[in-house]
Amino acid sequence: MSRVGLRLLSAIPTLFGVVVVTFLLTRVLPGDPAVFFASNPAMSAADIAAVRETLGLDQPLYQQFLIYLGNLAQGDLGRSIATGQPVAAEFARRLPASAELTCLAFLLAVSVAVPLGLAAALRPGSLVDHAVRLIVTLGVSMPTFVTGLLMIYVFYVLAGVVPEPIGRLDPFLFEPARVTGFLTIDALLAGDRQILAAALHQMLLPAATMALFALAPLTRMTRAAMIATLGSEFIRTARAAGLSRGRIVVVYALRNALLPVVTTMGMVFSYMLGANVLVERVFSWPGIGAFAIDSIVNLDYAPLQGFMLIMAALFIAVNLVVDIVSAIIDPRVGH
Amino acid sequence: MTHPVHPVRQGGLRRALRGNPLNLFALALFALLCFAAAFGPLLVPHDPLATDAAAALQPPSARHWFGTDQIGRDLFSRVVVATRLDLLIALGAVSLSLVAGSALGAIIGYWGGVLDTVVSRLVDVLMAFPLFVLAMALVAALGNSVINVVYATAIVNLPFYIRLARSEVRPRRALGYVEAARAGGSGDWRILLRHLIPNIAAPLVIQASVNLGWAVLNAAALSFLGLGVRPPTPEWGIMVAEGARFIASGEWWIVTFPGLALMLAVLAFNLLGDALRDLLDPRLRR
Amino acid sequence: MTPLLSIRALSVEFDTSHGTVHALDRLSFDIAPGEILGIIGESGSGKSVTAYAVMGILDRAARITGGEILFRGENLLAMAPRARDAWRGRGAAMVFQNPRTALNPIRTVGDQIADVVARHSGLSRRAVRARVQELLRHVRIPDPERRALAYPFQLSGGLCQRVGIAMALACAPRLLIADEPTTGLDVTTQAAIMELIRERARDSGTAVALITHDLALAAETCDRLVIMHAGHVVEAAPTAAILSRPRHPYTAGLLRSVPSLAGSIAQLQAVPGSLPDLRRADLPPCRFAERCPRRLPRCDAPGPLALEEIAPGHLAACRNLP
Amino acid sequence: MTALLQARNLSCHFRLRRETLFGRPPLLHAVDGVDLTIHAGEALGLVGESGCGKSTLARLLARLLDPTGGQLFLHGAEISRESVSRFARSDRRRAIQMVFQDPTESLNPLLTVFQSIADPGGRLLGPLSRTALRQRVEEAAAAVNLPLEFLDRYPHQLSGGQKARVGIARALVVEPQLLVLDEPTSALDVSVQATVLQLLDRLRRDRGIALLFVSHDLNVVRLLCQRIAVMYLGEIVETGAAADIYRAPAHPYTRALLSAIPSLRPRGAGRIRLDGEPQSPVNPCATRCRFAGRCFMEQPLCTQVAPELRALPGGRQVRCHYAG
Repeated sequence: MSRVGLRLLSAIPTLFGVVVVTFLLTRVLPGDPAVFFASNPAMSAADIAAVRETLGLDQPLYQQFLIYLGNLAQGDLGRSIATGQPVAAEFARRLPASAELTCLAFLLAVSVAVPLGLAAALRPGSLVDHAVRLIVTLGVSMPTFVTGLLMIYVFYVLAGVVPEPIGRLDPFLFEPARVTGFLTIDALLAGDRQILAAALHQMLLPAATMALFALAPLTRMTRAAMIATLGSEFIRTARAAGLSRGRIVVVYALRNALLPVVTTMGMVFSYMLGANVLVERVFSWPGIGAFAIDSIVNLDYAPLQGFMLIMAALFIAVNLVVDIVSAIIDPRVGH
Repeated sequence: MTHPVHPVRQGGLRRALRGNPLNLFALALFALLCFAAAFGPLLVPHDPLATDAAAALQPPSARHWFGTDQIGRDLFSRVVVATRLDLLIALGAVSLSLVAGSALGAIIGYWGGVLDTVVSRLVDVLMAFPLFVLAMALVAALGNSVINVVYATAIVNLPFYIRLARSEVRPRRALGYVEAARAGGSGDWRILLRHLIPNIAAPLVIQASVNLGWAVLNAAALSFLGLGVRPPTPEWGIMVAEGARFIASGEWWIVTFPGLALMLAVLAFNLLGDALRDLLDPRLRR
Repeated sequence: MTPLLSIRALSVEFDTSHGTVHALDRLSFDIAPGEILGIIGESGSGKSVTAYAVMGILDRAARITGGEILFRGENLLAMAPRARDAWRGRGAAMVFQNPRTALNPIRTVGDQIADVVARHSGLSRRAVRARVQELLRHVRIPDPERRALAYPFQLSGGLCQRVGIAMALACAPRLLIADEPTTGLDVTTQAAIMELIRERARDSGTAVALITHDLALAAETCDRLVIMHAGHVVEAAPTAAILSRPRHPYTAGLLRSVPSLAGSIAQLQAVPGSLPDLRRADLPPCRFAERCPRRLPRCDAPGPLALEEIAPGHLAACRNLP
Repeated sequence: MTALLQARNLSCHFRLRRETLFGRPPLLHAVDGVDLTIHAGEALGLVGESGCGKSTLARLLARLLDPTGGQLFLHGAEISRESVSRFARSDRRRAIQMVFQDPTESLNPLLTVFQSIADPGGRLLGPLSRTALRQRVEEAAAAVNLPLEFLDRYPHQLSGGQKARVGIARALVVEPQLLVLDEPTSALDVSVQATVLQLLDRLRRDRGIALLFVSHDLNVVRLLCQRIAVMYLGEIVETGAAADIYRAPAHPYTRALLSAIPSLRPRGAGRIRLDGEPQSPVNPCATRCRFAGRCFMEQPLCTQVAPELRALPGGRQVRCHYAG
């Protein structure tokens, strides 16, 4: 338990670095936000100065940073210029949409990639192996936004098997009572199967797009790790001791191969957080990625800052989980 | 059986090509890309910027092989001409991060100490951001221009090269030939330049070749979102973004052809990276 | 007496990206029940390949191109895969070099031994656990209750090798193959491990094949020695006979190169040359010919080189014996 | 006879990662208070088990590692003040050269044999014409019986024994007074080992090069060396003439070591079995013999007072309360 604590502590400097980088990045954004905020021709220079003062932009940089830190400690991420709403509230509203999509895509990718990688590793050089290689190579070469658009064309325009790729739910359906913000879970809680089906249906295409992107690294790592483990000396020992093939593959090889796969899962999850931005744009998904894009276009720095912070914090949290899972799998970790 | 120690052996290239037909395909694809980048603008049938309202949104035909876009520009010409820009951005970004990252990583890996701690911490911070998100923010912060896309792509990739170079140099510090060089009167810089960096070149070059594909994708994705390259410059990401508005109404070609070009370019780099890995990394050779 | 294990004209090849390696060429030797046999050779001579072929754990790239391996008269190579699986561990078991990497790093050593016991015995869980304790005590691991719960990385190399021996002996095999079991261990640990193997084999009547490059180690332990060179058996005889009167020029050369036999540094003598490249298509019938001080034209004459009995129990493969 | 190289109270402690947030990082005592003298033209064997610190001591003596304590004198002049990389550029660097354990890892795979051998020559011999350097390299190659056509080859084209000889030639090219050899034959087959041993012996006899031969193999050391130093857990536990130690080892550890080596000759007494696990070299107890817990001669005093090196007749020294 103290190891987990120590690991948590070690994330603090990184987190602080993230805050500094985020702060600096958005402060060098071109264009004076105050000018933008006050982009009313009727406003005078004095009005703009007043806005600057309320935003704290007239202070020296380090003081701005201290103020920023203070606000951050109170959970205040600033106010969006474009919407006029507190950034924290905006994100709280949008985060579940992104999280739900990413989690479904991740589950989809893992449940396809790991068996695929295993199948390839157990028969290297076989037809399955070659097929997997092809999929993997094509997979990493597919630009998410192109795949997404082509999938829309094929499954919505041509085949008509998925709903129109706009938003999380058909506009004629009522959202279930908001509990977690995850439509699927909320629908389940409300006992509304129709909404659940509709939400899943709507999510299918964007989730598949993201999963396709994550498939390649996961499959590749599962295959490589499994082949490496199967070729290691302790597998030879187990074979020489006459253990059955099933036991060798599952208890001896798979558990050992899982370690690098879990690490890759963490990386893939972080990639997916980034890819989210593109997928949300393509599918008009009302998540935090789409919001971030808008704020960049509008030079709206507070939401961008918030977005970067949330992303980095999520990533650090995912890594923490990866480390803990690794320590559970492998007794050597942390020694 | 012991593996061959020396990374590149005679006939290795030929064997790599013969052993895997995909490698030949990748090489051909790469040659095609280079050709399009070098001579594309001279050879294309139409001016990539010329609009023709009468010929807007035409499907592929004998006159317009890839069809036309919403203002009647010839997509084939635009796709071919875009090659140069897309490849240059990727090449520029990757060379920058390869050179700077390897040098920095090798230095901190060799000396360790406070510098190592500081740089490693910074690397941790940079890597805490999802790559694409960081690239987005950097372009936004540095200013919306092509050269800033190159810098942003280079910066987000820097940590990988630093980490790789560092982890390759570290175990080699205690290797016999490094200590022998020290016993033979070589100073630290000479050991680094003559003995360590040449010996860690292979994994770094492999990393770079795989990274090229990613850099092409990254640049296109940024311009897809409206960052970096601006319309009406022919660029694959922008063309996909422009076509996105017409996909729901069935005009598939505007997205498909630039998307395909992008995919083939990335595929070529990824396959070449794999081939290079087979060729240079004796550990993976059977 | 019929031999326990009889290898008859065994040939093994494997493919590499640089050509086919002719690792073993018509290899033949026997192991008698209860005997301790030393298999001696330089690196690349095919000692480990022989062991893997007997155990049936060769790499994918390797293939057996001829010969048979008889275990109590039954050809192992013709055995059904399932029967072969069940034979491993009970018919023959193996101890490997690098004891640390030869054990599963993320499974406790007690569980690893228990896996083997459970696989071949059908005992209850409680009985398996008791048997594991018994085995750990048997190989003189101090504090076995606690050590059974340890992971390999928490044990010293010597203790790991004791675990490896406990695993191999778990089902009282008829034959124990020990492949360089003490390489990388300290001399004092090496002595203890060798003593353990010797003792346990004598106790249970298990035959031992000790694979090693260390002639002194083998001579001290083994009843009989088989000398291998480049995939051939060049000489096989009782230890005393080999030491007092080596007949094959390679054996003689090997004896002259061992430091512990030499009185002074001047008496040391290296075997000239090195192993031939086993990927060559034109390997001579005698693979030692190119290093041999006694080479004659007839040594290069075509036709296989025979391993002949030149004295009772003393075999050698040479066309120009002294 | 003046000492060629003399170590006085030489120590090397490595700082390990701290286990708690505010605790002091644990210290690994790799080499602890070693006094050792190497005379010109002699071969000294340094023997011990893996992990006893003999490789670290070899690197300290070869000035490839900075000691954390103690001094090192070359012909009476202290050389342990300046850092390793400074010393590398000084004119005394060429006096001590080193040959490494793994012949493959000790050669840069991207350099030809000629380049590898020429490298120290070009650095340490002052300005040298190309032909002069070439001549030096060829002489060094000849000294290790390396045919000249090998000079243009790459390491992967050589056998293990040939690589080992290249490593020795590289050390010889600057005409050192002391060669430090860290298990130079442990990666070689026995049949090849003999050549290397004889080559080293010839270099010592013909050129008067002193050898510090690090090995775990007492049989090899006995043949090559006139004097032996036995190391255990960072300390020298016994030194003396090779013949004496081999005939009648004094320290219980040396006795166990000698009795454990397999030998083709008939053995007099039975084998000494060492029970118990060795102590940890991390933060060792200062008031306790480091061999205690494994020793068959152990007395209560051994866990109360750590023994010092003391002299025995015949120039021998032993670190034991009860030996001799």
